[in-house]
Amino acid sequence: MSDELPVDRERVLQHLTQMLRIRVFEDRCAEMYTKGHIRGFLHLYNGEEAVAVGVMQALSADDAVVATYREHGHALARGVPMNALMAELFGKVTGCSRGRGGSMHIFDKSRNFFGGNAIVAGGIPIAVGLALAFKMQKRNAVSVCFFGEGAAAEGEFHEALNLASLWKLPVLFVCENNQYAMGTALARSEAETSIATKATSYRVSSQTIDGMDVFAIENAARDALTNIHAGKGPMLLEMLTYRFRAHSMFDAQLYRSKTEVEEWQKHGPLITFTKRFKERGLMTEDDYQRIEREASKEVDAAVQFAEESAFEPVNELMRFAQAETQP
Amino acid sequence: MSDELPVDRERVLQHLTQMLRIRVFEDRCAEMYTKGHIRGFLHLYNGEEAVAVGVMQALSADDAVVATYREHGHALARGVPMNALMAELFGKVTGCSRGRGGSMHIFDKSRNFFGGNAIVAGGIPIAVGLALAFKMQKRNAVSVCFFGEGAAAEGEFHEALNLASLWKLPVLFVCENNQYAMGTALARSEAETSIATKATSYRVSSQTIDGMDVFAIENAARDALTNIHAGKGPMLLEMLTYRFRAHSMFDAQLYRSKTEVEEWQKHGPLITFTKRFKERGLMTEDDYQRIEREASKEVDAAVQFAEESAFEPVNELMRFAQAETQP
Amino acid sequence: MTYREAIRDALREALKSDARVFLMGEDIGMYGGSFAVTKGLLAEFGEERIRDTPLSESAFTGAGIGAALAGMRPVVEIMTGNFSLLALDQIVNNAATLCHMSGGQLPVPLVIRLGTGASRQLAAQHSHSFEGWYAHIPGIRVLAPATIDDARAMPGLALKCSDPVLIFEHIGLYNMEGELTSSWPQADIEHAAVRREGSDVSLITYGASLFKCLEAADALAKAGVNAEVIDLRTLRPLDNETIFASVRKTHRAVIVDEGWRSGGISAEIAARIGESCLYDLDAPVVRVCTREIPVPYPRHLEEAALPQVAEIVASVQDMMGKAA
Amino acid sequence: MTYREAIRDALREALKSDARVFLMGEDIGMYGGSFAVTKGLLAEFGEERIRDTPLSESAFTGAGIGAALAGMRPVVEIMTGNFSLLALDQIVNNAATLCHMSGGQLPVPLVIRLGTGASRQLAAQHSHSFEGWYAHIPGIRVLAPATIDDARAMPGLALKCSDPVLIFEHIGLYNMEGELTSSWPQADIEHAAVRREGSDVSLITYGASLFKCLEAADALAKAGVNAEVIDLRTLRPLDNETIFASVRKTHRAVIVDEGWRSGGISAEIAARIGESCLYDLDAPVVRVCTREIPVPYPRHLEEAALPQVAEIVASVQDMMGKAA
Ligand SMILES: Cc1ncc(C[n+]2csc(CCOP(=O)(O)OP(=O)(O)O)c2C)c(N)n1
Ligand SMILES: Cc1ncc(C[n+]2csc(CCOP(=O)(O)OP(=O)(O)O)c2C)c(N)n1
Ligand SMILES: [Mg+2]
Ligand SMILES: [Mg+2]
Repeated sequence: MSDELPVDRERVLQHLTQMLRIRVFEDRCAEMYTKGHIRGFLHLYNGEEAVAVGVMQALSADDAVVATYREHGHALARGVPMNALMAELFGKVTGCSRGRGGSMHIFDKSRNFFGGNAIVAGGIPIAVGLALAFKMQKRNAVSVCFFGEGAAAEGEFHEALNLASLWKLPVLFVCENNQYAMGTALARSEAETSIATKATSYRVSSQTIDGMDVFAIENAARDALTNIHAGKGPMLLEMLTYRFRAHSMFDAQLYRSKTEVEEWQKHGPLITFTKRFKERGLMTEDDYQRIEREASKEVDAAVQFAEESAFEPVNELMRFAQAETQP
Repeated sequence: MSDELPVDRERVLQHLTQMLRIRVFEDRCAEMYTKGHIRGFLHLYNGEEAVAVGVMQALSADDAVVATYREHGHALARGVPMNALMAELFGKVTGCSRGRGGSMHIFDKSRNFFGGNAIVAGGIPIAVGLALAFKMQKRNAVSVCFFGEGAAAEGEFHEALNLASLWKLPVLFVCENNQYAMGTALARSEAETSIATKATSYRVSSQTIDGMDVFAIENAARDALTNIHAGKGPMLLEMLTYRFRAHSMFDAQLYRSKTEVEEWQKHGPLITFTKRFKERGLMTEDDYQRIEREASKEVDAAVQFAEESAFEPVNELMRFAQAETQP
Repeated sequence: MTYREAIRDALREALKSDARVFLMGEDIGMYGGSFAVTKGLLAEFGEERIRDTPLSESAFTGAGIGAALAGMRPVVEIMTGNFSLLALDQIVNNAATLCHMSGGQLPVPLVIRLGTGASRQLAAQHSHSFEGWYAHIPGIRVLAPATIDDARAMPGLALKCSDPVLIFEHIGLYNMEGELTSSWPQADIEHAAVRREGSDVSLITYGASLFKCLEAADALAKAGVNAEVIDLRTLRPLDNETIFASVRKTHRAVIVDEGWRSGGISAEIAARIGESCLYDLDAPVVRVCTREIPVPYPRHLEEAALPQVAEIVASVQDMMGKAA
Repeated sequence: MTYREAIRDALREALKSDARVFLMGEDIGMYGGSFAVTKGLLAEFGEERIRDTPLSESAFTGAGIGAALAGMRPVVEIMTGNFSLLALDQIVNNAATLCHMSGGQLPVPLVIRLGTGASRQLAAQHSHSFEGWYAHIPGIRVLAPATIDDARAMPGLALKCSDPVLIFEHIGLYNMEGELTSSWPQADIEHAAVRREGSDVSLITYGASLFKCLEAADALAKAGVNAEVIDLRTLRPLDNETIFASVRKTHRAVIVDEGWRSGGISAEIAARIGESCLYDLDAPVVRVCTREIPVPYPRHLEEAALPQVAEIVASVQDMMGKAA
């Protein structure tokens, strides 16, 4: 635990800000979906904010991030501008992928944010390849790969973890175990329900973390990164968390009870955080209100930016069908 | 160990016969390859005979077998007639797949022998599906799936083992760990080199067995089948064995030393078996000679049969492009 | 009845009438199906026959092959065509080869249902139309129901077949409402259907594009051009006779396909027309296909990428102008 | 020099001249490559740059994509086309889409080398020709070297490209001996090559079938028919101009492809000729392709399944007889 930073007021407000930005952003996305500004599949991150925020706090700008179709939170925590993100969801040319990707395909090369992948587990081998390059280039960077517990059933998870471990590559695997893959509870899809345990098949060291506790997550990520930087090979962190909203906007949630959802919500990352740090005197209700207001304003501005932005001209449809630059 | 049968002279000779038939058959295949009667890829089973023989002894006719491209031994031990097998390698219409499959694609539906699969790990999901059918049909049958240790790196291994365990299907997974996948030593392809350990990721119980000891193999298989029949779900047996010959007929074996091969050969399934049971007075050198002669004669006959058989007429090339019968 | 309900009814009938039939796929049970096709079937038939699977496309498709070999009649659902690429080894290397290479011993009566196509802004990893691509593979059959009748009939017909059958259901059609006609029980999977008779040009299509072609034909009729519209229904094997008969009558063909143009099913149809009807043609065959890019997310670009009615109409008009 | 050596030399040169280049694949190092292409490179360049991988086609192909995104120039070897189906998700859903769907941010300069084709009696899971099938996918390039020059030039040219490039090496050509001509450094991956000039018919082909076509052209010459032979070299994008120019000159086209006919690259070529050269044709385009079955093991059936010289000659003669 040598890498833990002290928990002071500054860091408490910083983490709260990051989590609240995501929460408010996601809620607004749902609204924008209902209004028809956002279309396609929309997967929200409510309830899981602590994971992206905690992990990103531990990274440096050189590290690479690979995420899934449920990646708005990761993009925001990584520093992708909210305007570009919202514009992307609106399908506007000012979006971070020129509006071509939408919610499931957020890319920002300048921030080493490599998506946004809508094939479950499809990003894991890519993250391994980024790490391979970093190692060969003797860069001191790590590749961080987020995926759901459902992805652990895919063959690509298995192949990629073995490869990363065999070659001792600098990858931090972060499994966001939110208990469900769409409507399938973990116990209905995995004979062994501990993803951390599966890591032993690849001699990847692993840890199970309370995915609602942002500082625990940050500390675990810092420790893991220290080991990875020391050349000990990849590591897997399993974050126990919960998705508060539906899987996507088409989901009647027949597979879980309201009570279950409410029970988890009581232990949500924002509620527990606020309670704890108010008690410890590191933040006040006023702080919360102010930060939430600021987040709201930022989201307002992002919506306005997205609304006012132009669509990519149709005559650019075929652009980037091939790369425009030579390697 | 309640399922062990007594080791008596009858069973000693029976196992010896099965193993020798395979050994002699494989050696003759190499010869026939050199002569140009067999073409394509030819993967021989020398050194691993105890695995197929031991496991098959434990099976009943209703059980299904799925193997790999290195499956002559399995076919013989399963009771596929040697004539049909050799004819298949010669590409003759009297072959068990009408000559269409060759060495890597031995099929005999009447014996529930489902191949012969030349995609590494490709047969594993099929074996799981056979077991699923058996379970749904409430048949008391088991599906037995052979694959190499190299196959354990493939995603299909991972997905299939989880599925079998999750649904508690009657599958016996038999990993033939002969230390190499083509030229790749296990430690150069797996971060965790115990395949048995990997089974824990799927809550599949597993055991590591001396793959040179045919009775140990048979006993382990019998025990496993008892558990599987009792509805305890699939099981994995890892057989530690060694391939005495090259991977296929195109292999200079640059990846291993002669000494290593010779060391393993000293502990080969036939040598150790003969030594042990001669010592225990259950067989004699005469027995060995006689059985080997008989095997040779059987192989002679099979070669003759194959040579004399006709090729499938070219005008039947398109037959079975679609199934001829309705389901 | 919707297209979705028609498929569900067909599955229900198969489950009721044949104990060997079962369904397997991701979220087909508790969730009700990612496109709600299988909704309610879990309650009706139970977990043994409506099997939610883990996210393991290759394993459960392969398991479908194995179960089929052992006498069951599995219906595997793969949510969308893009995900089926994860199971392609099982489909192409095993399902499609086993019957022929075993010398006829091992037919694989497996049915795979897949969502296909764009129109819902699902972007580059959920919108592609691979049915024409699959139609390249010997040993499988490829169906593409466009109408309520075909949605109702095809699952049952596929289950009557001993070969692996892939049914591509266009995700833009699931909500389509319509009446089941009395002739649906006579549907087959051997023949294409002439959905509109005409004499001036043959619009050859399938799936959701059928409705764009019918709309284009209406528009063309107003301009005095009488278009025949062919719904291929089955992409492998193709029904040459219906295609050729139409082209021999109209002397002009426009193929409309939501797949990409190069090497798509549109190419095969054009090639066959060229081989068999060259001297019947009054103009080169025209193909209206999806632009050769991953389908983008925003509505305006998705629409621009896909074949549209205006483009079909313009192609025909252009062609009529050029008539020999 | 053999075709195999030509590729090896190209790889060696790339490894020497560009520190970003590395090789990755099953048994390319210690074993020396399943078809011995990479033999000796491990000793020369070491384990860091000649990487033996586990049997994990999807993961190491995906890792190639990731490494390419981070500035490396990976050359991934997949032993044969059939196995590449296990990596198809990575190739089609990721490598082929990332550049376009990221709005140009993420080109994927990845080279994938694959063995392809029949001729060595490897049967139904090792013999198929998927290069034409891959050519359907936007976002990738597909190369098929047939000559020593192209084998020598194409890996380097592929590495100069920012798009994913698949190089299909015909396993029947690896042992082919020949001289490297002085013009190999001028090779490009934009153009098809006229390998033999002729005036009566265009034989359009690529890969190992090139040599069958040249042999057929020799036989035809003796019978007084002057065949032009086009080696496509690149299957995506196709070089329309060279094809059309030839057909406009000869007025007849025979496409010879070791892939299956329906929906193969042969269909695309025929369709394009029909679209652009309809009025130049004196006869319908003919396709000589592999029979639509999994390629069987025994020599006589493998031969019967594949395009052969006699069939090419007969097709041309038949066509000349029917000439308009
Ligand atoms: C290969 C593939 N199969 C299926 C899907 C459809 N799908 C999208 S998200 C999802 C659930 C994934 O669950 P998990 O990995 O736990 O992530 P979560 O959504 O819970 O964050 C499924 C089945 C897909 N996108 N890709
Ligand atoms: C998917 C796939 N990749 C690669 C190959 C080529 N190949 C054939 S056998 C083999 C080695 C397999 O090793 P293992 O599973 O240990 O079985 P063994 O040959 O040792 O019995 C390889 C790489 C293949 N047939 N299929
Ligand atoms: Mg989940
Ligand atoms: Mg092995």
